Amino acid sequence: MSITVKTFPRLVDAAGALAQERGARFLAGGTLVMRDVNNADPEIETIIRSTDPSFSHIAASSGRVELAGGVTMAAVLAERDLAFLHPVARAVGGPALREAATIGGNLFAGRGDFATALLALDATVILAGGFGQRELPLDDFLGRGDRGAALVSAVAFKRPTGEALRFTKVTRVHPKGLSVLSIAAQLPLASGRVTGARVAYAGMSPAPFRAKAVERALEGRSLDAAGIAPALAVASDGTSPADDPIASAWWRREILPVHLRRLLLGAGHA
Amino acid sequence: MLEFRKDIFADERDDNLMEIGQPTQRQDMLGHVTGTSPYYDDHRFANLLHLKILRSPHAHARIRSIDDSVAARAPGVKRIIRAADVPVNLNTLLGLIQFGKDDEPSLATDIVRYKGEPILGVVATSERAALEALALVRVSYDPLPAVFDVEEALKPGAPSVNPSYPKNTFEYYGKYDHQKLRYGDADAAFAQADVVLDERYQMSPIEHAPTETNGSIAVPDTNGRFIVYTSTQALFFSLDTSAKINAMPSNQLHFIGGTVGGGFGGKVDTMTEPLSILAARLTGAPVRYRFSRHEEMQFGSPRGGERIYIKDGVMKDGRIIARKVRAYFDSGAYTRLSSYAVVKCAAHIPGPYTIPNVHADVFCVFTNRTPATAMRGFGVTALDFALECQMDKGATAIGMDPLEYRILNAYRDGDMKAHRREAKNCALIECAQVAAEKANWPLRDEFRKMSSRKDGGAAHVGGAADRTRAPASPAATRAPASTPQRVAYERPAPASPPRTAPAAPPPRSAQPPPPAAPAGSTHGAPRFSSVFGTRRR
Amino acid sequence: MKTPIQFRLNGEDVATFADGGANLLDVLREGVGDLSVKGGCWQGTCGTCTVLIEGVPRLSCVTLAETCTGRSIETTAGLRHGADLHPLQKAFMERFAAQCGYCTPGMLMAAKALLDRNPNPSREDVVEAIGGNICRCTGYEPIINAVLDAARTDSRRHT
Amino acid sequence: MAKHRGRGVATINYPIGMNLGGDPSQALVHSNPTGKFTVALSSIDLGQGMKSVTRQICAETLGVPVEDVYVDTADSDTGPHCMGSFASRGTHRVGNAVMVAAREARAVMMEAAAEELEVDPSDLETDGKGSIRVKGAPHRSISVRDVAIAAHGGFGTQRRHGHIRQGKTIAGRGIFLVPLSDVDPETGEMSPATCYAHACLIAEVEVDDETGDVTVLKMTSAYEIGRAINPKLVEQQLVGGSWMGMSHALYETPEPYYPDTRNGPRDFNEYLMPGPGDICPHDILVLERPAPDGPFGAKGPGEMCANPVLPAIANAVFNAVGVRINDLPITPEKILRALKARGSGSAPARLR
Repeated sequence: MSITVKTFPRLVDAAGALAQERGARFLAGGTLVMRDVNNADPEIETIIRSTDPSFSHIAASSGRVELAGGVTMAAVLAERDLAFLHPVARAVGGPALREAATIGGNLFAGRGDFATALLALDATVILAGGFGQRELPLDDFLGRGDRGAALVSAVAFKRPTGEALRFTKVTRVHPKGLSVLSIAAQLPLASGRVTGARVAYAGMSPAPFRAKAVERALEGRSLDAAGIAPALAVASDGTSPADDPIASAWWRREILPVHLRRLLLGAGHA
Repeated sequence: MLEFRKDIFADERDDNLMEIGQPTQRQDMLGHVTGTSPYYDDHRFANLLHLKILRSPHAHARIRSIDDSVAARAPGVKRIIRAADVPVNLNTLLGLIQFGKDDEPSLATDIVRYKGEPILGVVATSERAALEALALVRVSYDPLPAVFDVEEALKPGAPSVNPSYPKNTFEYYGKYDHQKLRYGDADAAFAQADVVLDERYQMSPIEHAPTETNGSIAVPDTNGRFIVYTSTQALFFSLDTSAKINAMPSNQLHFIGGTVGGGFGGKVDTMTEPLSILAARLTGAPVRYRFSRHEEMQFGSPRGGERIYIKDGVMKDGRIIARKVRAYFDSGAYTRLSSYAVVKCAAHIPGPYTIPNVHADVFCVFTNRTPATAMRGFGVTALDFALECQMDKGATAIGMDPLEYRILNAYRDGDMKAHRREAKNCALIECAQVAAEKANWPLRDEFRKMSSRKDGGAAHVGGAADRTRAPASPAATRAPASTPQRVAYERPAPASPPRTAPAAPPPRSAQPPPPAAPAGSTHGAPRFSSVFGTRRR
Repeated sequence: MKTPIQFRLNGEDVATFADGGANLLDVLREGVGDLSVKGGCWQGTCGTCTVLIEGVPRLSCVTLAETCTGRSIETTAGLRHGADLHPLQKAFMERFAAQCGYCTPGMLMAAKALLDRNPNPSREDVVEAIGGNICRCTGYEPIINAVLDAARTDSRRHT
Repeated sequence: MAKHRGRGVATINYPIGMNLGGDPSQALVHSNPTGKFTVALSSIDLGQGMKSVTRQICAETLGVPVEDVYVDTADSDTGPHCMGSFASRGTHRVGNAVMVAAREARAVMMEAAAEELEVDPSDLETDGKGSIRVKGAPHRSISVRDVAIAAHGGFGTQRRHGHIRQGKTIAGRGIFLVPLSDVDPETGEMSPATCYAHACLIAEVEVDDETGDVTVLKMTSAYEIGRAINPKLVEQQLVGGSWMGMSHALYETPEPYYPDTRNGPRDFNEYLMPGPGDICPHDILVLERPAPDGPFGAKGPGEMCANPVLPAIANAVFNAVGVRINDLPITPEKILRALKARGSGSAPARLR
């Protein structure tokens, strides 16, 4: 009837318990789990959490950025070295929510705006398990159906150089609204030409994913109307948007290329 | 930015008052900013129990069986409340004013008629315990065909939603399936109209979304009475409804409320009090029944959807000579207050305009959705949306400025309304003039001079002026090509005189055009001279 | 099984027992009896239950209560010092920035979190700070103006 | 990408009080032993300011400072009957009931004062500051406090005259009722309301023709509300109400695919309403044409202030991009569908 809360000093032990216990959910910031707990979700019998200091660690000074799963959006906003991610973190909820919402949690949110940016950064997920850590590319992780039992220990990625990360979130309500869709893009330029573009969407499929057709179409192109035309032509490839309470699949499909164009032409910085 | 135009209608007011008109601080403001205003849930009781409700997952279904045996033994559960426990399990809100038949159970008996309809309650030591027990109740249903569209619901063979009203429409005067409004002869007038506009409008349902959800706490008192702390918007409506459903003398109930976290109409329906009182009676303990946000959003009554068809007959000179309205209120599965809104809507047709031929049919329709209720502007908001979009289309159709088109047709003191009462205390024209001036919306001189007052305000301000719809003096008339010369603004008598003779709109042709306005009259033209750059006094 | 929970509430040490998994909002209201905190959704979507934990705004309804053990929590009940209202409370009154008053405590705490960090906010800063708080009555304008007023009087007081 | 501006207008009126009348409200007013008054109601303050409006009406009618009046609502044991807070009936119906009750209480208060001052009640007037004085002879006055003490046979007062205590109850009862009107089933002939509030609202919007997004840039309005009992409370209603109107026009619905019931919102993320970043400047003008049967001419601005916003915005959208959206809410999707259906052929309507 009442829920059991188990707190572990070491994240690895929390991961172990999470893997074994049925009806267990891992609580980081609480914004997702506590809502279900308040609603007496019968799936939740045990809350597992960890006080491991490493779980809120930010390593951002070097070329390789590593953000622990328990890092909050507020912590990202407080870190000068992560300025390129500030527009993304600010797009998540209101100030109070950002003090709780974590990077790990965002990978499980249906419309992970932050996860979308991480995809565009080609991030790797580091999963904590009972038997130590496992690394895998973020888009593989997000592509998986069964993310439930996983515990995201950290995400890591190469700091973007030159061209900043581009991000746009489409929402009906300002400043804090649920995202209809969001687009993140990393567009490294070599003598004015895109090389190794990374473009990701949220809100266009069950989980955030990389728009690989767009990435390919941008390769070697310049970021002007003519240069991006092929990319816009394939903007919707692989998308499977749904009707939901805030927007229809039709509208999402219609406006995706518009916002992608504005982002690529530099009009869409968040 | 708010500013008063005390100069307008000043002659009708005595502004020599002490407290009235003062920006006095709200009596409740200190409580609000210190978090000490006592809302219903700000009362604490030892051993408070919590009521949670099992709701139908189907829009329309027969309940085959309910098994709550496991739930009844679940930890923390004090009592299961079933339909059979409700002393009077059929009610309609407006029964208190003898309007409509009892048609809604507090807990569904054999059939559920909308998704979210209450079926059974669990009273437990915590909300969590109650929710966990609800998850253990087993109900089997035979789904029934459902109808969700108001016009589909009126077609022959449509599923019947509400057994008290088998034809899916509320009954008016025991003889009609809708409310009528008949004035003049609209159909005859359409034949004479230069332009006829036939349009369809749809108002969406609206959730009141008060930040405090509906709720109440019923507390057994020392003397056999019950004290009920409630979020209701209508204290005695809720008290008398609760007394009826619980078959109790009303003086056994002591309702305390009055400080409410927003309502907007969504707290008129007495949705929690009858069952929290029943639960307190059955357990002998204080019981709270509080809507979750999800319940408030989806299962608390919304403003109902309204579909409205409007047909206008318009003359090239801007006069609207006929308006026909057909409107459908989506009442959901039960009546609640939509039946009343329908009459209010009919009374509001054709809007704040004098139209000699008006014809309306307004229906209260039952569908398999959450019952609708009152909301801010009840019966009028949707109609105003439809009417004012229609006015814009009318103006566009004849190439007239939309605001001048409204002023031209606006009702004035002494005009006859479609529900056969004389218009009094009108001020639509003045609102239009003042707003236009502020927004720099150009109005031609004659429209700036018009007035809502019978004699154009002349009697009130000494200076007569051309503020009626009598012909403007040739000099004053500088109508652009887009607007045909107003030969006469007077209204034609209805094509066929209405039943009650005095109700016929006064033929304007009988009125001689008043003399032109002298400069310096304090009401009318000079006030709007700022449009020409002169500063307003 | 009940869990003991201790924290500082508006400068005073408080302790209570709560059900496992209890949220901070319910513990503040039912456990400790601080009724200045209001609940609007228990979903983390309306901001009505906003409190300050260690000076930062948090949604108490989605905060696991036991994670607050040993921490310092501020609510509207602690805003005024004796008879003196906090500049935000005064400004909300002067601007008539409350109607039903139910969202007001959460608005005040969201605004306090802003002013404590940024005594001279722009209108945009204020809009951002209350962005997670729903008000159904006022249309927000008077609330925004009240927070800006409070900032002015507050900074005047400090300088 | 092109953004188009447009203006739209709406003019509306609104009936005050329950349609057809038949909606009584009652009030009780009494003084405590030292001349402070309590208004007992069962009416509800759900934010609209019922407590404050009736308090000012009571003070004005009694002729005492507003600080000396407290409104106690809503308790079914002490407050007399009220239909409730809806249909814009609060200020008009409850306000009238409070006026009637306050007049009765004032009459007793003036009698008691007259007895103390040994004059005829008709020779007395209140100064609105807590005293009652002889007309034309302000030096001959007595405080409401002393009147109450004398009337109630209060304790330990200094008496200028050796009168026995009066034993009066300074109290009043009030009821206001607009008689119920019948409706003619055939013609709809009826008396729906006794007075009407009025409004005109002009909205200016910007529409993005590639996404359908609408930004409301400005609102200008004029509201005629009879008598403004309290300008600050009127402003609260008009500012908050126009926000709600904008919300109804562009955002809100618990059934986004109505009449299909799919995808109903469950929380404040999914139920869309404009946030503090979506509001716009609003110039409001207030006109006061007193209602013959309103308390001090007051009508009621609470409900109607939202109504003109919906059509004004719809008309502004048409003015901006030339498409009519006849279904609420006017979502960007509906505008985009209409723009695509129309094609690039016809040009947007003229900018006003």
